[in-house]
Amino acid sequence: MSELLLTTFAAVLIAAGCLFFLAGTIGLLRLPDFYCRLHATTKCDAVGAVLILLGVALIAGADTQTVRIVALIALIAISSPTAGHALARAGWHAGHRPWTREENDEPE
Amino acid sequence: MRPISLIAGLFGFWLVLTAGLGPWSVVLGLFLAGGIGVAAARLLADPGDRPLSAGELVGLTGYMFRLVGFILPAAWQVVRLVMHRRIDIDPVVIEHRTRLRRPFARVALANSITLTPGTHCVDLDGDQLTIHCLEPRFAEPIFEGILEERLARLLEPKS
Amino acid sequence: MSGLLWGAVLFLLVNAFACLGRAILGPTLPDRVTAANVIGTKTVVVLVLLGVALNQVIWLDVALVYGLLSLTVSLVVGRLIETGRLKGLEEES
Amino acid sequence: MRNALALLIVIVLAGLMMAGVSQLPPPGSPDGAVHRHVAAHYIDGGTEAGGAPNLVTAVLLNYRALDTYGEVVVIFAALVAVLAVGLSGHSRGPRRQPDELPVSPVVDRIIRLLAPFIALFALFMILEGHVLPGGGFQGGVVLGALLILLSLVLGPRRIRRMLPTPALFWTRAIAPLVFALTAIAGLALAGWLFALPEPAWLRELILVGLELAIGIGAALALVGFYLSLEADHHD
Repeated sequence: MSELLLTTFAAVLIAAGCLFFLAGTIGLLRLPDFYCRLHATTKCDAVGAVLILLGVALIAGADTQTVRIVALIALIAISSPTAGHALARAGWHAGHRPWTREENDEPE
Repeated sequence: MRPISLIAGLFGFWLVLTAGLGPWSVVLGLFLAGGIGVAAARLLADPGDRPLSAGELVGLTGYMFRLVGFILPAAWQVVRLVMHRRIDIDPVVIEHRTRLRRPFARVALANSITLTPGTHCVDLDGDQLTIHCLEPRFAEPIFEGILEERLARLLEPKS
Repeated sequence: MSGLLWGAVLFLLVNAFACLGRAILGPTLPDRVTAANVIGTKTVVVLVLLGVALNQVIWLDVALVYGLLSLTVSLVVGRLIETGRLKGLEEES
Repeated sequence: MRNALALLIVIVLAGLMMAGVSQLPPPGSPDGAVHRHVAAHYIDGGTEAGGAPNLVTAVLLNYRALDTYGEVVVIFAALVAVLAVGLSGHSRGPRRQPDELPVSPVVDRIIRLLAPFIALFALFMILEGHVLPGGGFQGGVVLGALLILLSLVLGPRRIRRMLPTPALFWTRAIAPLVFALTAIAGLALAGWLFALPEPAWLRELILVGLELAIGIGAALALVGFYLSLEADHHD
């Protein structure tokens, strides 16, 4: 019984992670400029990846696999905002001007 | 990190990686962790900052868990935003002067801002943060300084 | 249960190909690198899912390697763009 | 015109490859020739004859050592080619002042925090690579990535000083050199290329040496690519 409960919970986590990844993808394709796209991808990737990895760790159970998954979660939690910041700063110093509503009344 | 806690952390990581590979790899791990720890202390020490202690690292981990309360709404907000037929945003770039003095605390603040709803840290120069906001109202929590308060308590004890 | 893992793998692969669209459209180099970074994260997750579904611990090590490389690429290309060694804003012909 | 020609060549080559692939027995089918003869032999005697506790490593570094040698040479040749192109660009490129813009403090501090763990992970992949399948190359790539990240924090100049040019010149070639030495030593001592000597611990030591050579070679190839790109307009 508790096995079933665990699997269901893992399935919910993985499905939620997939939803966030999908939002990140749509955001990457639809949002008007580079900075806005980074908003979508950084948050959704971090949350989506961590949720899916947690779900997978539940399925794998206590194992050498699980500790590696925990290491990966730590890596993603640290690296995702750092990479997002590095790219935003690169665009900023290369002179990329942010999209604003006044200049472009029609989004997309 | 301080050399002692760094070496301990590295050795723990080694044990995790090699789980079940025999006694020689434990000896090798001790040797490597010690070597890397000493080299990192000489080569990678932050010139303008004292190294993080083990207690501060534990505190930061706890801080990240509490940050989930901000990150999940942030991701959910993106989900709702991109599913709309017409994307309704009004991006602005704001400047914010942080009162945190420790470089690592500022870095932690920058990364927290990147993960909280509607804000993304573009630049950090001294105490000056440049932040891209999807809408002006998302900047308010940053000016209120909840995250700064928590980080100051963790990393800058009044002594 | 393994059907769940395979379904997630398929879903993420479709997503990754959609992200490839942004890498192709650009219009600027930072956009393309962002797309590459997102695809990298998805690849890491796919490797973990496959590693658990096929019971291959080594794939998780590969996922760690891939995650580290993906981070390195973002940081290094970001640095090359911001110091002007790679031209970030020119629309390529 | 040239693009059309290139496209045509690619299509023809891809067609040939697909035709070849379609002739292969379905993967995993138990009655393919590979599975009936070769694989059975590897699995029976591979660990013992190969000298490596892991079967994949035994195949990679022993049965197929010549293939692996070829791959190592290809990577080395790619490095030489890039260095040649990069150096010619270097002499023509406009000289620029050293960076006015410091690296982002966020990137800097995060790399300082992660670097020791990345270093340990790279060494784990290289040194335990003969126990786990195929570690040397991945470990070397991680080591190279680590050196590149460190050059962001410490500046490329310090990384160059850590890897002085004459030493770098020879260690870049370490993987092909060590492989060639092993091959020739096997030929001289036992009569065929890549023969491994008798006591098991010596075999294992040689395999670790090969993994180390692959790892260091891969790391330096990666760093060489980056430093030549980095040096393009500058210094």
